[in-house]
Amino acid sequence: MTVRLLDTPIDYHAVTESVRDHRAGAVVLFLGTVREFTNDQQTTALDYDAYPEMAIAKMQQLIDEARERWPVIQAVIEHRIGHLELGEVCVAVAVSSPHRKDAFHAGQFLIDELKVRVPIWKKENWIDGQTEWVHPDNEKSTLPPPA
Amino acid sequence: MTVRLLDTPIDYHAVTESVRDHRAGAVVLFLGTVREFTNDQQTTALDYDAYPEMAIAKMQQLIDEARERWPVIQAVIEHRIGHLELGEVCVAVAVSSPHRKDAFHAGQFLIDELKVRVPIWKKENWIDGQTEWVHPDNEKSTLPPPA
Amino acid sequence: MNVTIKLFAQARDLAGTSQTNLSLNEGESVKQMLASLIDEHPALSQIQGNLLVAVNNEYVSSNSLIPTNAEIACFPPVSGG
Amino acid sequence: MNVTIKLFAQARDLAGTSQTNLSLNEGESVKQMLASLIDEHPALSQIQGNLLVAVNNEYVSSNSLIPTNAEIACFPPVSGG
Repeated sequence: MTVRLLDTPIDYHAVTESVRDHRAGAVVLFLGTVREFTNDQQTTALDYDAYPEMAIAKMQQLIDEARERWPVIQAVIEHRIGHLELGEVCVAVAVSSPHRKDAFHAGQFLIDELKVRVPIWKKENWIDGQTEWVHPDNEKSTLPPPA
Repeated sequence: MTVRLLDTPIDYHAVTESVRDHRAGAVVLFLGTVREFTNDQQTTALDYDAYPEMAIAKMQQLIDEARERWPVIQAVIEHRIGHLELGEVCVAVAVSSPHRKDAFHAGQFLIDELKVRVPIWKKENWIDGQTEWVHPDNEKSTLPPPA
Repeated sequence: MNVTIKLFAQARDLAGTSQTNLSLNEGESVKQMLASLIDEHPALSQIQGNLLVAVNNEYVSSNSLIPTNAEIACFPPVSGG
Repeated sequence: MNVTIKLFAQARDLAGTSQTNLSLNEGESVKQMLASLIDEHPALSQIQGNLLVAVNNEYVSSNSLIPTNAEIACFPPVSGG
């Protein structure tokens, strides 16, 4: 399975092993982890919500697009949903390619586009007990403008 | 220890764990692995030679330079020496940073510059039984011209 | 026609439900569907300018028409990763 | 002065040794040291245009002078990773 949503911890070692290949000279793994500070605000945990069917379809589309643009040998994306504590892995993206530049480009493309296209949402749990849905910065998006 | 030369397999899971940090939102891991085909030539194994004292010093310098250029939280480089079979990990570079772009840039800088500055050499073991020291392509180098 | 609209994240919280039913005329656009949705759940007007709509797992623009028997979802800009 | 030069990879294979001793005059340059090295180990002329020199773990250019009591190494372009 090359794309998954999980409500249990991501085994990024298994993710990385699954993209290793004798044809590959390079593997790039990206992990998104729950960060304590965003500017001055202190996070204690995150909650992720997803539209599962569409999120899976979109993650698979991203991998298909990466394969059209770079000589990707294997690619895997796993994203957590539910409640995550500080330091936990929220997303793992692993790519293998014959050469390193392509592995870096494909890996960065997958996580950049995941953040603008895949229907998953993050709610901050601030240290003062408040919660707040994250409003993404104006990331470069390939989507149609808002409806 | 943030930089190491090893004559035993690299534990890239331990390398990755060692850069995880509550201040980090992003971890990038790069693995170089022994690739079977280079153009039409088939590899069965690689042998790595190093000038250990200088290699360690240069890898540490690279991490220091990465820290000057990007907000690196933790960075680790491990490189194998000796005989490696197909598919084995020859180098692991792991970087953590608050944000993903910096982690990607720092990770790519470390492996790009390792390949031009760190005194380690690779000998191909081709399938026909011949061995050959690898002559690097003209990678962008920050070194003084050859003596 | 009757359509069911799935709601996620802040859209679900504001509407107080994870899906809602609307009665639309055939040939209505996404923009018209959103107007009906906000009539039904006025709290959504708070994020009105930011709502995204997906039909059968694909993003659609506001002038697209709502097809029959489609899976429709409405949600704020995504923030995964 | 007597200097010991460490050799690595193809330089070591061509010279047939992992280190070699040379007798140099004080104030000789890297270029002059390399000429003496190749006189001593003619097989190194095969990669003469590509040899790198490091003094105390830093790369040096051909016009640098060889300091006393330095650790000197000579090797082909690196190819790790």
